[in-house]
Amino acid sequence: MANQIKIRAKQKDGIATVKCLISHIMETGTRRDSKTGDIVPAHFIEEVTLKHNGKVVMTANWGPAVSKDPYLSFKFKGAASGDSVTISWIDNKGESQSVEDTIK
Amino acid sequence: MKYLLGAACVCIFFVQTLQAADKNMPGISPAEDQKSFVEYFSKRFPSVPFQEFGNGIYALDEGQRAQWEEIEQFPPYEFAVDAGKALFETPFANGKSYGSCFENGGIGVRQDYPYFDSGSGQVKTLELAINECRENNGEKKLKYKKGDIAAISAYMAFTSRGELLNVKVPDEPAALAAYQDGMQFYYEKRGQLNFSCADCHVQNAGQNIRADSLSAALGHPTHFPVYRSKWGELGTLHRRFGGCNKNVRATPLDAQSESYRNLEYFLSYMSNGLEINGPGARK
Amino acid sequence: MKRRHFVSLLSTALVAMAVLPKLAMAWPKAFSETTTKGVIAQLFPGLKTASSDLVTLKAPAIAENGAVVPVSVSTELADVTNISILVNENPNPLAASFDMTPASIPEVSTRLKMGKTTMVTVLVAAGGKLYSVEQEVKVTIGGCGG
Amino acid sequence: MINKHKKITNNCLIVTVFMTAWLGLCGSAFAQGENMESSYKQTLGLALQANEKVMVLEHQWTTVPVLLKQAEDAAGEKDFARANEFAAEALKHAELGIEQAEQQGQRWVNAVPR
Repeated sequence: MANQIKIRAKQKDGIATVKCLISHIMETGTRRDSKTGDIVPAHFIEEVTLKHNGKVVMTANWGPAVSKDPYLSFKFKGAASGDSVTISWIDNKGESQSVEDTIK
Repeated sequence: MKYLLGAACVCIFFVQTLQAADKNMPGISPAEDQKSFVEYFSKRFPSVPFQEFGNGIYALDEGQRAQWEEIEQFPPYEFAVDAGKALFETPFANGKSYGSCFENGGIGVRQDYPYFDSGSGQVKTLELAINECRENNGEKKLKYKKGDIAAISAYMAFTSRGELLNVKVPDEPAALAAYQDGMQFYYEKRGQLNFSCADCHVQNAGQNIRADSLSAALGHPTHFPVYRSKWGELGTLHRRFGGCNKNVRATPLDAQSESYRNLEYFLSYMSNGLEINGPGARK
Repeated sequence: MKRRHFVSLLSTALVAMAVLPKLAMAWPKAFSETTTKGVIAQLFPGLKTASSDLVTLKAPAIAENGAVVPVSVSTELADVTNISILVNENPNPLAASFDMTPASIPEVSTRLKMGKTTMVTVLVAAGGKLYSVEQEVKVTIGGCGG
Repeated sequence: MINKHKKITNNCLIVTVFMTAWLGLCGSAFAQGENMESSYKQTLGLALQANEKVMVLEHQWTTVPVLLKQAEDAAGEKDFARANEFAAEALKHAELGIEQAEQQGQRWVNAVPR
């Protein structure tokens, strides 16, 4: 399945709660293929950035210990309904993705 | 003459079924079986409300429930539901789509599966119906355990959430025979470990098997297909049947084999009245 | 003017990251460390950890599957600049490290892999100091399937 | 008196058993090779037959295909004594599966909650 990001962002009293789910294999690089016995190369998200109206509010660095199809929930101040939130990630192979959504 | 022969066949079949049943029990009564089945679990777990059984082990174990609720905040099967919707709505080469094969365009119909198809004399599961739909429209069959078929099934279940499972066993010999065949499969010990499905999920539901806890049979089919953390992806009920069989060291049967379809038929009938809550997230 | 300068720097950095992901080196070395001590030394050189009642770690006592363990961290500490989560028994303990900004509310939830029964350590950097809490998560093997 | 008699009988038995075993050992040592191969083939035939039956009954144990594979591998290395052991084990597990199927065909009803 193609890599995807799903975002749910809502705000209450100016405090935004952003939940996101990223479709990513998060391969540790230590697992062996059950059929060939070869080590499956590491492939995981290294950095996730959360932006509010274009401004970075949080940067996360991840290792391969974050579960497959990673989940992240985060909160920040100064949000209003209709504001934009952007989640972007870059993985160790240099692949990246970015998705924008509006706060409800 | 043809009719006579047909009727004779049916009669013989009927008598055979009755004889088989006679040897063991007073008669086949799915309704009574279900009543005893539900009573058994409500006595075993008096504090668990009926609808909760659809949540499997999470109805019985608080610690695991908390983790499951955390995962349900944003469950990993959502990607599969989206993918399933896209597949479901994409027309076949002939211009038709899945919706044309199902009642109500395939939306909110999960609760009526599996059903007994008198015409073919077989139990039809949702996955079987999906593939028949493809074949009737000139498309290739999909593999039954995971991937596209699980995604389509997940989307169809998702549109049926909250509907009550409503599996019917018509009062005809072949349907009763299929039901009883599934029932026998459920209670028969198999594999080198000599365990039946029921040994774990009826008699020992809520107990631990090594470090793992056993869910109750009641409610098992309501939440499939499931995204299992162990699989890291979505899988169908028959994939899970195979896994359970393997666990007791019995060779799994093919997904959608007659025996597994009959098993699903029995198991689903036992859970009648529970809400469809698929797709689910499980460990 | 100052702000603008900062923004342009930031965008340059972003462009560099996009074009040359290898050069970005945004991924801290701490992820390669094999001990919690090593991680702390890399991430917060010179800081000593103090345990704190103001940091809350929510993780299951028994993980139902080590591949997906929900973990939440929140704190009432002020001026939080970083929250890091370590799974002590993993080959590389550092699992995730969240850099906060003044707009952040120090509250994160994620799901982590744990290879075996382990202590989970949370580090919170706030106001130039380092706080930590720990909790054990039991990771058992699966059912009959092992 | 009676006891003594018994003892003698026992001794006789033991001697006979030893003799037979010894003769058997010598025999197998002499006849090894072709004899072993043919008895392996015979056992394998029986195991495959029983396996077919247990598969029809849908009661095959996962151990059977593994043992059959091990038997064939050993035979491939011309180790027919080992091959025969694996085939015999496969036969046993297939037969137990058949017995399980037949027994459970009757007993399953007792497990149904009433």
